[in-house]
Amino acid sequence: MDLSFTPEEIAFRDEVRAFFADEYPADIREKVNRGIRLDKDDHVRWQKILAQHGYMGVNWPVEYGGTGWSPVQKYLFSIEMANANAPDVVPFGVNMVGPVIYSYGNEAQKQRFLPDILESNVWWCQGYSEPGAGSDLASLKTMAVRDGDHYVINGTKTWTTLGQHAEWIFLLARTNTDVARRQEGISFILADMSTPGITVRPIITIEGGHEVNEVHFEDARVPVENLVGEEGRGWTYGKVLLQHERTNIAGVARSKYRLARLKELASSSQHGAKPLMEQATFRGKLVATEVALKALEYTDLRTLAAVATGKAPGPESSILKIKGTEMQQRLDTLYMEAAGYYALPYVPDQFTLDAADDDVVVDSSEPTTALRYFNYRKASIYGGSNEIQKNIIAKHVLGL
Amino acid sequence: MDLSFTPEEIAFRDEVRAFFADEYPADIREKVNRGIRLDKDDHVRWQKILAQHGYMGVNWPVEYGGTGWSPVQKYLFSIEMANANAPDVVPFGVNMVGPVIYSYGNEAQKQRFLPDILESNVWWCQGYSEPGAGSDLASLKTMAVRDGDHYVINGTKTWTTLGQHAEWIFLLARTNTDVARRQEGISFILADMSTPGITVRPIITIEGGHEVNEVHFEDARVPVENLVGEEGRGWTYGKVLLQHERTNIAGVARSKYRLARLKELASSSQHGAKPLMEQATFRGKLVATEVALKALEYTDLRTLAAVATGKAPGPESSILKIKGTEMQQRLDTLYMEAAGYYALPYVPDQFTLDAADDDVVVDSSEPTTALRYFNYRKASIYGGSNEIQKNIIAKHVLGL
Amino acid sequence: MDFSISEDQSMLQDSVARFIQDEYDFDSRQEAAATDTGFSADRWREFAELGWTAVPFSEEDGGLDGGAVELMLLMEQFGRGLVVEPYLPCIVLAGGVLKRLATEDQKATWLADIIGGEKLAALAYAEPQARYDLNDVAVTASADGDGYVLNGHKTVVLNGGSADTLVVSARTSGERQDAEGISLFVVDASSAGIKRKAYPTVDARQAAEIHFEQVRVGADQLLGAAGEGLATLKAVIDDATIAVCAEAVGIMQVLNYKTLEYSKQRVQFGVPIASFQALQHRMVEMFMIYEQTRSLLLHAVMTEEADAGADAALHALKIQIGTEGRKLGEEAVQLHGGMGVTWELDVAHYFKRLTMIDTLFGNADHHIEQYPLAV
Amino acid sequence: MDFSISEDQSMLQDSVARFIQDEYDFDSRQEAAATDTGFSADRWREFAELGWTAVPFSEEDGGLDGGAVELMLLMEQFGRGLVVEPYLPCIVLAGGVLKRLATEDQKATWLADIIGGEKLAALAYAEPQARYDLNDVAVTASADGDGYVLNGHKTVVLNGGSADTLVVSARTSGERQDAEGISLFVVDASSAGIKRKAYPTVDARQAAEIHFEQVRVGADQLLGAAGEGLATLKAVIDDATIAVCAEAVGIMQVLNYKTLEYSKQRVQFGVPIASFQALQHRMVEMFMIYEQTRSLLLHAVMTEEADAGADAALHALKIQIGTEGRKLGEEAVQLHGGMGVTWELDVAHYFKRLTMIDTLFGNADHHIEQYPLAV
Repeated sequence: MDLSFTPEEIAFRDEVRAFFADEYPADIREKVNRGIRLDKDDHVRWQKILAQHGYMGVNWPVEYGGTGWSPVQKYLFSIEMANANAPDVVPFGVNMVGPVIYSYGNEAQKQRFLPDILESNVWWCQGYSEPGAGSDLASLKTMAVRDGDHYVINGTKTWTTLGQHAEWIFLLARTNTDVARRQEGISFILADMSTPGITVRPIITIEGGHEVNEVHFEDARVPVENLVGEEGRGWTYGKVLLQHERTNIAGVARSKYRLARLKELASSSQHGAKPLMEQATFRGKLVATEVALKALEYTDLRTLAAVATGKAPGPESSILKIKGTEMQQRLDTLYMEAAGYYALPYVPDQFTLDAADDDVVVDSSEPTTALRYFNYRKASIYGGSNEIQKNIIAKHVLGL
Repeated sequence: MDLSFTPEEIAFRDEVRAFFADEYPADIREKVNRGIRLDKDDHVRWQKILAQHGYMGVNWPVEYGGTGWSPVQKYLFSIEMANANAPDVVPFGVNMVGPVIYSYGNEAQKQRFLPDILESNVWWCQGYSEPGAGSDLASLKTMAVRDGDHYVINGTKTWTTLGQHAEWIFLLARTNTDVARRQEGISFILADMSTPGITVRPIITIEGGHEVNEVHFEDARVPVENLVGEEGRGWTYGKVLLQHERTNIAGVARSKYRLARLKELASSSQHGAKPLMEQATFRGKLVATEVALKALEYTDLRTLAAVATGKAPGPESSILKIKGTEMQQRLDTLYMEAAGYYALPYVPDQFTLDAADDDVVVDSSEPTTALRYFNYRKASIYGGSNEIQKNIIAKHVLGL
Repeated sequence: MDFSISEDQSMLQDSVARFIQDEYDFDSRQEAAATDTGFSADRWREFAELGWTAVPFSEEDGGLDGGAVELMLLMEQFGRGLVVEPYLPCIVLAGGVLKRLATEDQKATWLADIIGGEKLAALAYAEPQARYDLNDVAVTASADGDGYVLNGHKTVVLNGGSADTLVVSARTSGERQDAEGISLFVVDASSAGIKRKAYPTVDARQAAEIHFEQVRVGADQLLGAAGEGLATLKAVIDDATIAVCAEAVGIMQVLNYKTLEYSKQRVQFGVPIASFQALQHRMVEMFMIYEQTRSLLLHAVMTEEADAGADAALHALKIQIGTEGRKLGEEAVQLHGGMGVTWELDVAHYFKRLTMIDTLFGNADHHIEQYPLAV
Repeated sequence: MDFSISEDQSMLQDSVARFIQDEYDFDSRQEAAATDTGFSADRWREFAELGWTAVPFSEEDGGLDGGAVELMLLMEQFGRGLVVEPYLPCIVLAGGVLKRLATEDQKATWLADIIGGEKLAALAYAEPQARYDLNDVAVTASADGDGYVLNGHKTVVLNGGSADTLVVSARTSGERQDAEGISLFVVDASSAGIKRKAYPTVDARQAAEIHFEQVRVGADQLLGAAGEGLATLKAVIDDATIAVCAEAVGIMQVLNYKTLEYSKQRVQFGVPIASFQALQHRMVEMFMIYEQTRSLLLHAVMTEEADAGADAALHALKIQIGTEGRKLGEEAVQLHGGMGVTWELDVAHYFKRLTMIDTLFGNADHHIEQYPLAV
């Protein structure tokens, strides 16, 4: 057992650290620091910089342009990225549909789609969930009916994150209803968002933001060549994709960064008679949170180590989803408590980089505290709710 | 809405307070204060004093010798009793079988049994649970087969508290197996413990004490006249009894007394650099506990008030069982934390009143802290486990 | 020991409950909240006509002589309706100071219109550096001739933008955190030197930053004795604490009800999610939290009414709202799944208000630190 | 970053695990615990023969050069077997002081027999007034000729009754709570003036109250430099903390396993209780607690091995055991129902030991207060 990193790993970390110091654009950094929502161009510009340095396909095999990094390298990269407060890569292309295409797609699909994904030339979105289906993914109703060399798609997908920006969508649709199990007869299909019959309707979330959407398909005709793999095997591919979605699901690096920043805030806070850090109740919660985060970090590292020795991350990784999102929400709550009544003002107008000084009505160091708290209640719901994760552990790990 | 008590209620409280000050025997008080287990004679002597003053049949109707007190009087009595640290009445006679007998027994049974119960001339025990049945009471297997003017009883009862002292037992036994529902065909029978075929085997509990027992019936012949009410209706009577068992289930008075004593202990503790009361983590838990206890107290009082206006305490009283036992266990835990390493010594020899000074190896103010903590893990299990109580609330209150 | 309410109290409760149920639907609430002022002036007039704005004032002042019980009954229903009209800032906070300290003349000038619903008011007491310490006052009121001059910055003033009348705490003597030397003034919000920036809050109310720059007030605008305002401020904040806690209890009841109903109709894996035992037990926990919280509310109200040293009772109640209440809200959202985090669903808005109530008048941490643990 | 163990470490782990599984059955454990000394002398000899008593000592001292990893592997298995033999007090505590401070001569006199299993030892450091403050030492060692005289009371000395050799902390200078002035001595337990009252503990170990009355010790019984014992004491208690936490993790694993198995065979209302979703989710919580705790254990051991300032890591681990570990134990008992609170069932005894580990070397509260929250 050994806590230390190899000299090669340390060299890698230094290289990555230098990259973030030098290449992460100041204007984007400023937006992220101030809780201003990034627009599409910000994301694309930043991802193209990552791609130029070969930092995009973190989980991809080298043959498709991936980094080929070890788990430790990925971990170190995530820490440096969090410490730079750089935005996460939008996952739908590179972390979701990409792996499905290089694993199950045909040669033509690989050549057509993969380079544009790595280079962020095409914005992808996800068509998985359906209204009313919730965590019961297999209940999906969207139909793709073969008509000559097209599928005619009808149905509605929901919770489609950043779908308003997307040029392409990958979706699960039912191509066969005459099946023994609901998981059968589902296919994995790629669709150009400009296809007639595809429309996007915004869903406004609890905090007032537009991040997710409903995507409607009304007789949308998609070429059969956009089917990935075999017809009817979409459920299997989708599960693989879900595993990739869970990459870095623990969010340890971000949470470490946020905890450190919270401690700074609590130490320097001008509110009240003494800094929050010296108030026993808050301090006790900080300690408990730091202990839980250390436990999560080492559970994550143990999983990484198991992956490094060739063991696939089993259903145990559901722990990382549960504890990772609990940690995010715990931090959100502590930020709320630190903000006190400064969590109250709702001043979206000041969330633009070029807002006049006069728009900044409340000079709070964490102006989006409450918005984040409310928005991230979703963390324990999406990606398979934490209840579903517990069912998975109960069944597949504990044998109940 | 009014927080205050009437002058009559205050006069009553003063009278009760004087009673405990004057009549509660010093030697028993000393035992209780030092956590020494009371023997049978202690209980009987104390209960006879209560009976002399008319304080025994707290829940009984006046016509059978009960107090006829209002809910507020019962509440005040319980507070004074707790503040005197006087032992609870052993419930099996007066709180359990007594109400069943005066509600469903015949005249002969009333005359034969009730006076001895009120005067503590006969020690009763309970034959309800069976090995392996747990919270599933209706699965009981003990048989009472009619043979002339006797029932021949075979089976085993368990968790029979203080059964080692008992002269009589009340039990549920199956008198008919040819029934549609498992709850049918069960009868409520009284048996003299000296009946041939009845044997008692001790069960030692987690902390090493002998409080509960298994009671075996092997062809034990009990006269038919000992059947209470109608044959086959025992389940109904048993449910009534369980409701009486739940009288004062919240245990608010005891918990208030224990919390006050814990605060004294934490304020005066000689351990460490400063009293425990001034240590932030412990102090925070004390505050949270006091808040929860206040909530429990007022929930209990609201239930009392509803009873006073003629509303039967519904399944909502399951809250009192759950929160009451959680509170007891929470206090047990805080006492453990206050004791620190002084919770470790296991010195049963010093738990006798006449122990030589030399036997008292550790001079702790709470020598039985750990024993109580371990023993009272049972509180959330017995009397219908807290899980069963939640099922009851879910079904009967929330309509789930 | 009596938990029942009087016939008059029962009538008040029924009238508010009926109004909320029949007329205060969620859609029009959302419409009102989306306006510039964040509430409906028509509704406010109705509140006044129904006598609700008069509830906590004495009969001599033209009020209905309501106490903590009436305030609780009213606010519990306002919680159930998620009412956005500024009852708390106008009636409980600003009105609470005026009814305690104003002279007959001052009442005639400043309070009567508030009770009548013609004018709106706000209490400007919080300051950027003060967090929840009422004694931490940096805004100054310097003696100037026979009046005073106010200078400084009040922050997150509830209803500060719409208010016609401001009640302001300011220091006439002493150091920033001294208990002595805090005075209360009443001023016209349109006075020269007052700069206001109003904004909505995340729970669909409104607040404002208010800057005082050489604002002249007359001696007749001083409320009560100079330098002795803290006790009154504390008493008013205590009332307001009961008010928002009662509102929170009303919200909790709605969240429980809606969660139960949702769980019965929401089907997953072929069955209503209400049939999953793990969720059942969690809804039981929510129910128990609600009942325990309501008990603490009644306890605090009864203690306040009995004038029996309500500090511990109020702390306990506010701690409960900020800890267990928050948990209840989070569970309600979690059990609603994805729908629970959409703007469209009322549950999200109940949850937001419940959560933000913790930030008002001292959050749970603050009250834990203040809790008197006398043996 | 390497979580794997070496081949030697793996062999040690296997040998202990095999012994525990094949030979250390619960019934004979209970028998040993019920004897006067509270453990089996035969077993202890076996431990020595198998080399386990030599693990944490250097090769020069006749040991096996084991570090924190080896200690963890050993104690985790001892936890799984609920081993009552006095490895912690004798080897980790008393041995831990001797290996650090004893001279070659002192080691020959006092340590060799301990490593060989011929003699038993204990560390007498806790005092009635001290709670968990290691610097709080009232027992005195007054200079007397070329030696010292010990006076005072040591409390809850683990294995204090059976020990042949006592390592004692005593104050040679300074005030009761001073960090300086604490010295460590090694004495024969049968020395004149030592009065011991041994008793069992609630978790089936043994401890003693030890009174020192004018106990004369020679200068050659002073360990290390006079007055500078606190750092060593702290280092030893750190080792012991890792040891009991590893033991706790072993216990937690067993409790989880037994609870799962019980839930699968225990039938209520016609079905195994394992099928109740509410209980499933609780067992998932228990599993997650175990995994999280094991992660903190590995973290603490690796930090200790890397000599990388292990304070925060140790505090975190002990906090976790005392809070989440306690919860896991309570849940294990609750899910076993009535059986869980009987003496007959091993689960009760695992639970007791797990719970009492919180009281050793600072409970969770203590470590929360001590936790370094540097930004």
